[in-house]
Parts: sequence; C-alpha cells; structure tokens
Amino acid sequence: MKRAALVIGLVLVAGTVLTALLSLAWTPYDPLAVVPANRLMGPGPGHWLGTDGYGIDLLSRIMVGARIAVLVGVVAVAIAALVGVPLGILAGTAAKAERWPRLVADVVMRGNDILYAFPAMLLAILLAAVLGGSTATAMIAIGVANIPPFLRVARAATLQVSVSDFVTAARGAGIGRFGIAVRHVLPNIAPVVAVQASLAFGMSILSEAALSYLGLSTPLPTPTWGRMLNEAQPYAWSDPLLAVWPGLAIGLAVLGFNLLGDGLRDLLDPRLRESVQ
Amino acid sequence: MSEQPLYQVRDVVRRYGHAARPAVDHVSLDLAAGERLGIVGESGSGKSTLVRMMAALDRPTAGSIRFRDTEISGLPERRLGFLRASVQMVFQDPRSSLDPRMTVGASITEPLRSPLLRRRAGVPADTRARLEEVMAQVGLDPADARRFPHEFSGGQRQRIAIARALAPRPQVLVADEPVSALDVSVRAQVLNLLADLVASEGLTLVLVSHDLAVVRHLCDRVAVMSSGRVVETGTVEQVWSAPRDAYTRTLLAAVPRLPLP
Amino acid sequence: MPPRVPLSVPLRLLQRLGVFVASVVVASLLVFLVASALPGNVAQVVLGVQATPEAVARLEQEFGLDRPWPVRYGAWFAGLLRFDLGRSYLTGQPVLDQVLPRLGVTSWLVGLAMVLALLVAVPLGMWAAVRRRHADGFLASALSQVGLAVPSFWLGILASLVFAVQLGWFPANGYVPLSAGFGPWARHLVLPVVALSAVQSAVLARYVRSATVEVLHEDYYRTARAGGWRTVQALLRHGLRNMSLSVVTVVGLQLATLLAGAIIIESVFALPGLGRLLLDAVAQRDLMVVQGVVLLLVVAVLAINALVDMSYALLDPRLRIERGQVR
Amino acid sequence: MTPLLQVSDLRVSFGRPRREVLHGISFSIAPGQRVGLIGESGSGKSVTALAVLGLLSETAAVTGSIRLAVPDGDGPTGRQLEVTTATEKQLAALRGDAYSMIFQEPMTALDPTMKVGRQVGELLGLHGHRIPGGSRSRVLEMLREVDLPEVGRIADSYPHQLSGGQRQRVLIAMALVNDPVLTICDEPTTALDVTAQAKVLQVLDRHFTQRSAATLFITHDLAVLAGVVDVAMVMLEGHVVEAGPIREVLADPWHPYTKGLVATSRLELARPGERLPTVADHFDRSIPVQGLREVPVSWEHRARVPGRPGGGA
Repeated sequence: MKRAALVIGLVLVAGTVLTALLSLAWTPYDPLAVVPANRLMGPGPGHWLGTDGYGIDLLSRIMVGARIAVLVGVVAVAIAALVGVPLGILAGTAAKAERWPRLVADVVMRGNDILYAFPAMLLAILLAAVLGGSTATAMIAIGVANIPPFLRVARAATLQVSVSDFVTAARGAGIGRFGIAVRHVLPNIAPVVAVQASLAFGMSILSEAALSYLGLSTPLPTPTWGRMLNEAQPYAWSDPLLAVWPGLAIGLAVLGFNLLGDGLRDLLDPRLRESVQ
Repeated sequence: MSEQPLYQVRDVVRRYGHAARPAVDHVSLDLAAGERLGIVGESGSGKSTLVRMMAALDRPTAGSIRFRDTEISGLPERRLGFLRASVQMVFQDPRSSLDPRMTVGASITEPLRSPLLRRRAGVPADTRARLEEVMAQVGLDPADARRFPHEFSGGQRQRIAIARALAPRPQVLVADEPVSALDVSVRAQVLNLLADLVASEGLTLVLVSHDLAVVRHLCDRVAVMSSGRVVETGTVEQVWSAPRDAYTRTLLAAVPRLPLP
Repeated sequence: MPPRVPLSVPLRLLQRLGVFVASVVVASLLVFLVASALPGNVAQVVLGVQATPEAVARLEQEFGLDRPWPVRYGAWFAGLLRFDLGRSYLTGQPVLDQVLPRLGVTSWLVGLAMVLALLVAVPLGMWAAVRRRHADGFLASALSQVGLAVPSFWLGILASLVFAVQLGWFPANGYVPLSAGFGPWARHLVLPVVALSAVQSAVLARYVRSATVEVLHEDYYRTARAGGWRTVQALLRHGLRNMSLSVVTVVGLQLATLLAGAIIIESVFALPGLGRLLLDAVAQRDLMVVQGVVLLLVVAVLAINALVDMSYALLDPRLRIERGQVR
Repeated sequence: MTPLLQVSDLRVSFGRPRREVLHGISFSIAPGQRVGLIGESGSGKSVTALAVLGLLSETAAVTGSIRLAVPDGDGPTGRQLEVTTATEKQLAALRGDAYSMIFQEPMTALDPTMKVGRQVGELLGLHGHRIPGGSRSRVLEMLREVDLPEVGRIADSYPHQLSGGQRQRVLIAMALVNDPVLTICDEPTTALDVTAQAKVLQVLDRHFTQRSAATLFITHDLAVLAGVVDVAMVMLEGHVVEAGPIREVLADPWHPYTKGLVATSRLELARPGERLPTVADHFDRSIPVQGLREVPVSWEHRARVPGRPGGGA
C-alpha cells in the first residue's frame, strides 16, 4: 500500500514535469490564439477538454500552465533549500555549542520564527505592491516563504546527527567543523531534505495557483492554472467544466508531489524499517 | 613512573550549564607511557566526561590537562593535531560511532585523510595499505572495506571502530565502555582483541567500564569514580581483592556473578 | 536524586514576551524595507508612471517621503505604538479607519475555520492512525491526502457552484454583520468557512495522525496497555496530552497560512474583509495601506505563536523545570 | 494444577515477505514458578514476552497457542483464555491485573505529563479493586514496597524528576500493584547501573517470594538470571535450545551455545592477562540451529538456588 502511494506519486510528478517539457515544443493549439468562433466548446474530439470564453483550447492552456507551475516550483524550492539547509545545519551544529556560536544559532532560529509569520501570499502582496506581479515575484515570495520549514527540518536532523558518536569520532580523527558538516552531516540529513523538497514543491504549486488567481503572479497573456480558474468564474453557471479542469490539474500535480514526499519518508524512516526486526 | 608522565591531569573540573554539581569535580591523575589505566564508575560518575577531556573532545571548565608536557585544555582545534595523531578513542556503541552512510573503509581511513593528521610524522601515508593492515589486525576481511556498517554484526562493528582508532598508529588508546553495548556472547572476543592489540602495539590504554572484572583483565591500575570525584585509586589487584572505599565495595558487590561451579 | 533548580513560570513568560516584542520590531522593519525602501521612488510607484514631476514632488512633500528611510521608519514605528498605522497616500485617510470595520469579517472567517478544522481533524487524524492498517483508516488518510492537494479557492468556487448557484441554499457572495441577525450572518459565512477549513482540516489531520502514530510507538503507551487500558483508552488517557503539545505548535504555525487562505477566500466570495482591502490597495498601489495591513496580520500571527509557546509552560511539566535531563 | 501460562508451538513472523522470528516454541509456567528466558538480541525473547500478553504489533502474524489461566478474585477458576484469538477487551481485563509486565527502558516507559503516583493509582481503579483507606494510601504503600524513599514526594513527582532506577521501581510498583499471579520482566535491569540493578532485583525477588507469584524473566545476562529464577530456557535464533532447572543448566550445560555462554559469563575466573573464554570456543555459528520441539510442560518445581532467602510456593 505504501509502495503503491509512492508509485502513484512518481507517475503524477512525472506526468506534470513531462507535460511542462512537452509544452515547450508542442501544444495541440496555440495557447494564446483567440478564435471567437470556437468559444465555449465542450469537450470533444477536436478539443479534448473544450475551449474557453475566447475560444482557446483548454488542453493547450493547461499544458502551458504546467510549465509555469513547474518553473516556479523548481526556482522556489531551490531558493528555500539553498538558504534554509545551510542555515539549518549551522543552527543545528551550533545549538550545543557555547558562547557566540550558540548566540548565532539562537539569532538564526528567532529570525526563522519571524519568517514563519510571512506566508507566501503576504510576501507576494508586498512585492507585487511595489514591483507589480510577475513570475519572478511569485518565485521569490514562495521561495522565501518556504525557507523556514527547510531550516527547521535541516536543523532538527542536524541536531540528531550531531549527537551521534560518529561525529565525535570524526573530531577525534582530526576533521574540522566544515569537514564534518560536509562529510557526515549533509549525507545523513539528505533524505529528510529530499522529503521536504518534495512536499515544498507541492505547496509551491498551490501558492503559485493562488497568486495567479489573484493576478499577483505571471502577467497576461501567459496562461496559468490559477488565472484559468479566475477566468472560469464568470462562466460558473453555464460552463462549470471550465473551472474543473485547471483545478484537477493543480490537485493531481500537488497530490503527486505530496505522495512522493510521503513515500520517500516511509522508505527512509529507519524506525519503520527496523520495526520489523 | 620516575619519568615525566605522558598525561598529567590536575584539578580538572567540568561543569555543564547551570547543573547543580559539576560532572567532573577536581580530578587529578597521572598516566605513564605504556601504562594501562582503568576508570570504573556508574553512569553520571563523570568517567566518560573525564576521558573525553583527555582526548580533547570536551574542554574542562577549570584545571589543567598536559599531554607530553603540552597544556591541551585551551588549545584550538587546529593545534591539536599532535594529540589526535597520538590519542585515539573507541566509543561504547558502534551503531552510533560509525557513520551509517560511509563505507567501512572510508570510516577506518578517516583519521589518515584528515587535514590535521595527514603528513604528520608517524601517521601512515599509504592509506590503502594501512587500511588492509588494520582490518586484518582486528580480524576483518579487507575485502569488506566497501561495505556499509549495517551489513555487520555488533561485534564486527566494534572491530571496525577499533581498526579506525588504530589506523594513525596512536600511542594511547582510550576505550569508553567498549563492550557494554554488545551481546554477552561477543564481549569476551572484543576484550581479547583489545588485550592482544595493547600488547602487540605497546599501547598505553585508558579503559572506562562499570565492571571492575573487565578492567581487572586489561589494566594494571584503576581509578574508581563517583559523583565526579575519584574515590579510590590503586593497582587492580589491590582494589579488586581489598577495596578500601565504601562505594567501591558497594559497586563490587552489586555486579551479579554466576555461582561458582 | 540530583537537585534541580525550578525556573519560575513568570520569568519564562516574561522572557517569551521580550522575544515577541523584538520579533514585532524586526517584522515591522522587514515590512517597511520591502514596501518603502526598495530601490524606486515611493511617490512614483503610488502615482504611476504617467504622473507629472510636480505631482510626485507634492506627494513627497505632503508625506515626508523625501526624508531618508530610517527617519520615515522611525516615524511610522512611533505611530504604530499609538495604534496609528499611518495615512493612505491616495485618500489621506488613516489606515486604521479602513481596517477596523473589516477586522470582524476576517476574524470570524479565520476563527471559525480554525475551530471547524480542529473539530474535524483531531478525530479524523486519530482514527486514521489507529486504523492505519485497515481499509477505513486508509480511507481517512487518503481523504486528508486529497484535501491537502486541493486549492481552497477552487473548493470555494465549486462549493458556491453547487450550493449557491445550483441549489441556492446559501448566498454565493457578500457579508452581513452579526448585528443584522444571526441567521443571515451565518448563512453568508457557511460556504467561505467550510472552504477555508477543508484544506486546513486536511493539513491538521495529517499532523494529528503522525503525532498519534508516534504515541502508538511510545514506550509509555505500551506500558499503559500492559497495565490493562484498551487501545483507545490508552490513547485518550496518555496520548492526548502528549500529542496536544505538537498539535498546538502546528496550529500556531498554520495560522499564517490560514490568514493567507482567508485573503483569497474573501476574494472568491467577495467578503469585505482585510484581504479585500489588501488586494484593492495593491491594485491601487496604496503602499501605506498594504504596509499597515500586512504588518497587522504578521503581528497577529506572532502574537498567537507567543501565546502558544507560553501555554507550553502550563501543558508540559518538563518545561516547568529548568534544564531537566529530558531532551 | 492448571498452569498459569501454556504456550505451544508458538510461531511469530513479521513483514512481507513473511520472515519467521519464532520457530515453534512451547513451554508452560505453573503458579509460583519462576522461569527465565535467556538469549542474545534478535533471539526472539522479547517477541515471546510481548506475544504472551497479546501486545505484539498488528503486523505480527502469530500461530500456535498461548493460554492464560483466568482467575477471579478468589483464585483459579479453571477457565483459560486463548490469547491468539482473544479480543482486546478480554486481554485488557487480564493485563495489569492477574498478568503484568515490566519493560527494559524506564526512561521512556512512563507518561511524561502525569505524576507518577497517579499513574500507579489509576491502575487500581481500572481493574475495580476497592482499597480500604483509599487508593492514595495503597499507592504510597506500593511505592514503599519497592523501596523508594520519601514516597509522598515521589508520588507527586513527574517522571523526569526521578532517576532511571527510581523510574524503574515506579514501573515495578505499577506492575505489582494489583498483585498479579504472573509478571513478565523483559530485561528490567539492562538499562540500569549495577547498583540500581541490584536494588531492582532485590525488590522483585522479595515480592515474588512474599506473594508466591510466578515470573517469566527475560535477560541476556546469565548472572542476573541465576539469582532470580528456578528454571530457565535458552533461546537462540528463534528456537529454545536448552531448558531445565537453572542449577543444572549452569552446572552442566548441554547445548554448545549454552556451554559457551556459561564459560564467557565467568569473567572473574580468568586470571588477569589470560585469554578470556568465548562463546565461539564452544559453538560454531555456521551450523543451523535445531530447537527443542517440546520443553517439559511440567517442569519439576525444584528447590531454590541455595543462598537465596525464603521458600517456594
């Protein structure tokens, strides 16, 4: 059952990523071409998912939307991990120290707690108010807002690793702080970071959708899943399917990353593995 | 012990945070080269903290520890190379003392590859040759160097940890409860191995244990610790057969023994 | 027994209060720097690119925008201490006057959604944990897994589609204050609250589930069962209090995302709350309003988390003792 | 007399694909009898202990039979409960009352958020025992019985305020508070210091003697076992390889593994500097283990090990 969830997750994630890649080379129709004659066609052989109020093929728009979702996810998770993980390792290794390293660790953690109070939405609103909404604003806002969980996870895992005797043994073997962080801490916390990255990816797709629904992300005319939902709302009475497809796309992509993350966690959790013995 | 001792520990105190009493409380002792010293006590007696300070893995709050006439307690990590090359440690639980994501070979040769020990006189330069040598010495197949710790039993993992400690040809081996995390059925084998190595390599040994019978087997001299203080020292035979301190007597009586055959 | 020094609870609370105050200062600086000190002219941003230099100069003069940013921050922060969030660059109205009438909507929405989410999530998560090796427990897990993947605003759109547009049970949008009568007030809030809490229950249910699974693996749970408590009894008697610690933390941390969700749900259901105010201000580039409202929301989250931390001192006996040996 | 516990052909397996960790073991425990179970980690001794009270996780597949005698307030009723098919409700009624258990890890086995006195006391109410003078007095009496000092203060302490040895004695008080006929002790002293261990063993021995209670005592330390039990089983890789009165097992071990275990446990007999005897001297691990099919279902209830106080039931 656990394996099944992991496999479903992998399939959904692969589907999302491949769709995004495919959209770079090919979409069934031009995702921007307005064809008034074709507006609001239901699903059928020509347009599998139908067309929207401008007569644009929905499948094509969803494919391009996947591109934005994946792009924002990759950049946001990269920002969050590249900032959060090193700071987390720092805070984790210094937490047991004395004097100033301990102080640095404390300051980092307090800063992290403050950042927790800034969800991606608020950061994006702040940035959009000044710079205007764009894909970059969304990436930065979502990336920065995702730093705290990475930092927290990396710190907790580091704390766990640092009390192991093998870290003490490495010191006894003459390995310095940096060497220990790279050779012993990083490989041992990599699995939990991978899990967090997968879950954060799902969260970032949700955040991007919310931002673009509010018009705070990628500007017109590029189609995004969130904007498609926004555009579908006026047709809610007559053509409810317009709101169903993008929502399904978001749901399946996020579900995929979440299942993948959980599956990885189950696979890597030593307690679950050892409970058999 | 007419010569200058290898280790001189003077009035060492270690206090953690705001703890009501120090973990190590004004301990002084000498260790001569080639001597085999046992430190006996229960958990919380400060015995592990003391040897960790001797191995410069922890710092005293007060007092002095001199190794070969050099004060080590205030030295920064980068100037501890001479100590790290000469003093190596074996920990209690090999499940925790070996990095699960590092091959056995990489773990064993870690001291040889460290920036502090590499190219230091006396530390073997040929990493590969030394790896095979120490693995054979502790009774492991050198071909197993590419495997990971979880593929080995507890006793074998402790052998790996011992091989790592031997790798840089140390003069002093500090073993902190090296058999108490192992099954009774393999304890004697690891103790025999330690005894053989100490004899063949001419090592100076510091052995920490809660069981005087173990110490009696490997050491000549013993220090009994309780609540951070050394309550009794003497030759092993003297403490074993005629303990002077009341706590030592309690400790000896508390260890269950099989009825004589 | 080693002697321990008990730290007085008031001292611990005071310490946490200090951290809260410091956090508010840092957060306000952060908000101010992003909103007002990023490269670019504030007056230009507010008035738009077509504004004449004279108009820009007039605005700068009127609001003192020509002063260096530390001075402006100081003035703004001094105002905050008097509950003055500044004045709108566009209308000149105090921001607080715009905030106050909208506070109620958002508070009801967020508060009710959190309560509803807890009422659903705690039993659902525990059920999913206890029965995790059975079909029904798996179903409960799957349900929360799906809930986690669904955007709350999509759920809102679908819910209004079905229950407002098709069935006509509830109004599709708008808000009536409680003073206008409980019935109408509640009818307007049902769909937004349900939509907002659905995702939240999914998130919380997963935390409750993993916290419960953790308890099921604890030695003290096994002790309780060996003492004769049945599975569920042991869980309720010995697990609940231990779990509540981690769940309360998560509730505090989730508050920020709940507020973010409220902003978008207000937009879906056209509720006149803080989210609406914020988005309108963004559209009009009214930086002072944006800055004020964002800070208000952030401070609310920080305050709730400070309260959560303080409640620990009361919930967990280990924290009442300074530096106990327990990790 | 009906045995309290009757285990026959017990097999337990875990995981997928199924891996059998207990390969059909059989034994019984009579009222007042003290049975030891010795083995190294992974030998299946803890699995046996958990199986007896039906405390194995749901992932375990159990076959064979485990029967517990069901006593009422006055003594044996002649009824037996088949643990492998019993409901949680039936088992819960016996656990902590007629049958109790003590675990290895005292640091984590108590609820950290509840005062220890209450944790002991709630087990009294749970099994509906009316206590003259109220449960508080019974709790204090019980804490005194396990040799805890200042019982009033300890009862009002949280677990983290007590030392490991004190916590283990609280757990023992919990296990013994309802006067069980059989207590399963799963490595109760392994996590303790030797002086705390000596105290715990003394408390347990006194209780079993005074109440003529039976125990299934599990440990990896032969020396600990020798002081506590009358009869012993030796487990190896999920098999019982040797069983009999403890004195005979120690004096004349039959199985090579037992021979090695006895030899290696007499550390103090080896002269300093001399090579220590090891298990490997006697026993070759590469040879597949053959288990005893049937441990004598009624062990002769033998005289106690000389030198121990008190008499048998």
